[in-house]
Amino acid sequence: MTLTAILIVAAALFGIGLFGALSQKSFVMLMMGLELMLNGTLLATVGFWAYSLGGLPKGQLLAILIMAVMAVELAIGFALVVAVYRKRQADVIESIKTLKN
Amino acid sequence: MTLLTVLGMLVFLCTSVWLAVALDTACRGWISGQGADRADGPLRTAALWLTQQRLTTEAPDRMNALLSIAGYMALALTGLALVPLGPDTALIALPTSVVLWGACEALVVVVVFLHGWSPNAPLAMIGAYRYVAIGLPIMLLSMFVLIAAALPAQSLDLRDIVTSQADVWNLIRQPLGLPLFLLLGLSLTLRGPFDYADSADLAGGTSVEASGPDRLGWQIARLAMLTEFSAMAATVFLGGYLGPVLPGPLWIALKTLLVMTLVIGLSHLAARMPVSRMMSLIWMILLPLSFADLIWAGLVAL
Amino acid sequence: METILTLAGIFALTLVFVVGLRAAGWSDFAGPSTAPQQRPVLGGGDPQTHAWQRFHARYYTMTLLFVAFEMEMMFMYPWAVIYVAEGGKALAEMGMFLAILSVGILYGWREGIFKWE
Amino acid sequence: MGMTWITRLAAGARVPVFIAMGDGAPAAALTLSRHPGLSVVDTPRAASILLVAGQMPDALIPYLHRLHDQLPHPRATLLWQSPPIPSLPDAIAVDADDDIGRAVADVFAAVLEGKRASAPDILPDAPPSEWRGVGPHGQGGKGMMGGTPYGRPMAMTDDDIRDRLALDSYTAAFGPFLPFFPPGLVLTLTLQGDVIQKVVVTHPPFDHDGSPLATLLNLLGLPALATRSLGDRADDPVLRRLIQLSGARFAIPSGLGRLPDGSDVRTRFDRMTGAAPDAASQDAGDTTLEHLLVGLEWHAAMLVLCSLDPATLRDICKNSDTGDQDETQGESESEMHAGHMS
Amino acid sequence: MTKDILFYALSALAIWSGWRVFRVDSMIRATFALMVSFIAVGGIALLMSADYIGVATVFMMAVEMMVMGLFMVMFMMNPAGLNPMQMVHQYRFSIGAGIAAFVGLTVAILTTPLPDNPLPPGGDTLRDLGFELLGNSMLIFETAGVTLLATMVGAVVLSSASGRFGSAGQGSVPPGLTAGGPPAGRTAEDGKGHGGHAGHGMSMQKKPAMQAHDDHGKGH
Repeated sequence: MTLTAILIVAAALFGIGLFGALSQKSFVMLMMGLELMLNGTLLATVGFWAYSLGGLPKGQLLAILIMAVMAVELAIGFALVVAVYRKRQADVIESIKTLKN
Repeated sequence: MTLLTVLGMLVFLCTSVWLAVALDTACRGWISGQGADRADGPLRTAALWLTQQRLTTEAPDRMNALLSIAGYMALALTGLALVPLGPDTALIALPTSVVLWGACEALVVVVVFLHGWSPNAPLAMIGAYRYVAIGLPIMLLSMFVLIAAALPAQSLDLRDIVTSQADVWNLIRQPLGLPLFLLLGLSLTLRGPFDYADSADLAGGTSVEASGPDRLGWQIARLAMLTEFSAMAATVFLGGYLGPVLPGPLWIALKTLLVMTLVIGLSHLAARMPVSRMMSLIWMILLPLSFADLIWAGLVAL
Repeated sequence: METILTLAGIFALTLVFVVGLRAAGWSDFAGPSTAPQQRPVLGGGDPQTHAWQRFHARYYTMTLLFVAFEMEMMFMYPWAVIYVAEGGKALAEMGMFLAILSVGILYGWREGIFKWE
Repeated sequence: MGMTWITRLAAGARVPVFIAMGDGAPAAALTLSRHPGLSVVDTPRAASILLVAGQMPDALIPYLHRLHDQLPHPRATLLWQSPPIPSLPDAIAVDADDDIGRAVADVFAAVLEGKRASAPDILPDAPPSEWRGVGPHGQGGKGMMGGTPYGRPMAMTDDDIRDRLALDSYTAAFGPFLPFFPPGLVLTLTLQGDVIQKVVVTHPPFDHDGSPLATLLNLLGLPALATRSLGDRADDPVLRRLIQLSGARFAIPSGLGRLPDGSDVRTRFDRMTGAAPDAASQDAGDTTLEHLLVGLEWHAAMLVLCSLDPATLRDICKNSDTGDQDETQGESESEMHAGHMS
Repeated sequence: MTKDILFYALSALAIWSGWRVFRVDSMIRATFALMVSFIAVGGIALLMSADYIGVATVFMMAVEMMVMGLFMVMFMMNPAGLNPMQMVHQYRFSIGAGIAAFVGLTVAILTTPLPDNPLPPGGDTLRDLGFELLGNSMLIFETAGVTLLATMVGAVVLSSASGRFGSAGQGSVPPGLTAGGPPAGRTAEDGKGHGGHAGHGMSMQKKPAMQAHDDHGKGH
């Protein structure tokens, strides 16, 4: 268990998340991709904190902020989904593009 | 030593599950004026469920049906493993055990939801969704109450929380704490006024489709959760293993049974209200009360 | 490390227990369910569709509020540990933090999100 | 098959009974939950014995069949004060003056010991509709929502009356054998989430008094008090005190299920518990179930349904949409149903 | 040694369940697969003696994924995956991007010299974090409070049915499939005309919208 191994796992999670975020048509599935990318980021942050920052408290704070970002993303994202669904009765990304009219 | 502890806890768990059923039927029999069941009643009902056929529904989610029962039980056991039995005896010794227990609470909402989701049946689904509406906000109460208990201990470790009660129990320090915490317990164990998952107006809610061994597993898990919750309440509010003369583990066992009796009695004597009304009640009345509890505890701790 | 091993052990134990309950062969009737047995319980009625659907959870706005509000716990746990050491300053800080978030709850209440939509 | 130690143990358990209330069920059927040897269960999944109490009208026989098959094996059916039902040849008849507890326990022991065969299914073992079809996975249709996967179509979106968020609706016949439904009542409900959007009375309730207070207390999560209320002591001061303590009155939202005579669920509950003087009779006026139930969440709707006294409920059902009054809707409803079943 | 085995097991679990998120049909399974991935990461953090962050990840993510599950079921067609699901676009490109990101990051990790300054043993990391919150990073802490308030208000405004600007129901008339055509997806009333085929009529109504999805789905 080394920092390199941890970062590679984090990169794998990030890569899968990126694939999901790009490939999914549904807005809610896209958010899952984003969450998975943040998951990888979280792992990398904790890894750096434990192995190369000597337990700097700011590292932990950053991890908490990543989780806060996830919470905000989730709340606002789903509120948007609800708003769009009310207008369009659909949740796919294409329908947001035409929201203007 | 660890093995001995594990065995002791499993024996205690079995006994208290039995006792919980006995207390429950006795309480019900006493209130209904019908008289108690025989002492071996629970065992015989369990045997009957084991001999019954296990039914499945149309296109069920088999994996989640299994995982929800096992998961609910596992969460109960995890909570029990966190309870300190002596100054340095806890199966899971973690400096952040209060947070871990919070995680268990959060996962209870997930497994109960899955239990209602997996059979693909309407009444079970309604039960599952209702439980989420109550199970999520009521978690906030317990978080504030537990944080208030952590203030004087200056630690999130349950072992420190017990030692901080050497002079005075948290029951006295934060008088609102235990009542609020018991409400959470009713919700975690799916009982009485907080029985939104398995309620009678849904013919059994999330467990309406459970039959045979699955019904047995779910009931055991519920009772294990009741034991676990009572042990946790005894640890946080009643000084855990602390007590004169008797050895520590015996004290915690006795206190656990005391809290258990309280929870069971409460569950038979309080009425359940429609879920939307309860949701408003939690957010608008109980949550401010838990704020008040935290501030009270904060002022006392200074 | 011990924590993770213990947790894994507990989960394995309960999984084995539940699978054991199902597979112990104590029942003479352990066969698969027939189609009429599989029908969901509706007191004799029969549904037109599957129960799995785009389920209208009436409290969806509350859950969003909850997710944001619950985030504050992450800050509160470390706060609780140093509360006694920091004293009044800590109380004031957290009081302010909670007051800010309570405004959100009050706003939600005013908009009626704790009712069934 | 035979007596293993575990069946011997199981044979001594309280017998789990599911009661199917028919027309003119014996009065004792209502207080069966007070019987020490029986436990009256909420769902057929937990029962070993199906007890048909009273006469079952022909219209409800198909419902009885579906219920019968939902019990897990080993199972048996008893007909209590009911004429024989041809489609249930194995059912055991019990007379009015027989000791029902004894009869149930005997049948239970016999089935468990293997002396009596567990009752076989009545309905054929086939999915509700044919579904091996067009799709690449045999789901019977194209696309994500098409066809009848596993024998049933998927729910479709419908307008929502409460917050206009058009999500899926779920339509099904509920009852007559739900433990909290007035005996005999079958409602075809359309739900969105747990809110009722549409009510059609498929079968009216029997002319049968039931035990509304016990049902209401059960709905309020007070099963022990419900059993107590079934006791023979007419005016039980302890019961009254305990109901007061439980906060049952507060648990019922005020203004719920208001009738033209001004009474709501709470006042009707007060009358039942004796906290308020009994009104001569409720006046339903031209209230329909639609008025009372549509837009309510499930628990509240059930409270309204069970708070009505049986005569009033029957009047209301007469006023309400019974499926064939509204010609087009009834037809499309039943044909749609048939279409899925065939 | 045990620690290494645990680390590899948890990593495998995190990656596998992360991958399952996009491969399962049932939305509930997808959501809770993601939760398992988070729990595994929390476990790894616990192995690195991040006692607080590790456990708190499990705590927060269990709740968030529960909420996510509710919304997934609300807004996805066929939420339980009764029919096979494939709602993807630009599939090949996405796979390429995912792999490229992974390879790129891995190469960067392997070639960059990482500072080696491990966590000193025996420190109380939770207390450190607490002092940081009330000391140097107080501004971050209070800013987070305001941000969360803004999130709460924003979420309520966007998703609530009855806002100050009138009922959101006014906006819920679905658009026509063709310009100025009849609203799509309104099946209840339309379905009646189809009589005996009402059930199938509903799926016919839905078809144009679904066809579009299918066309995109074929890309995979």
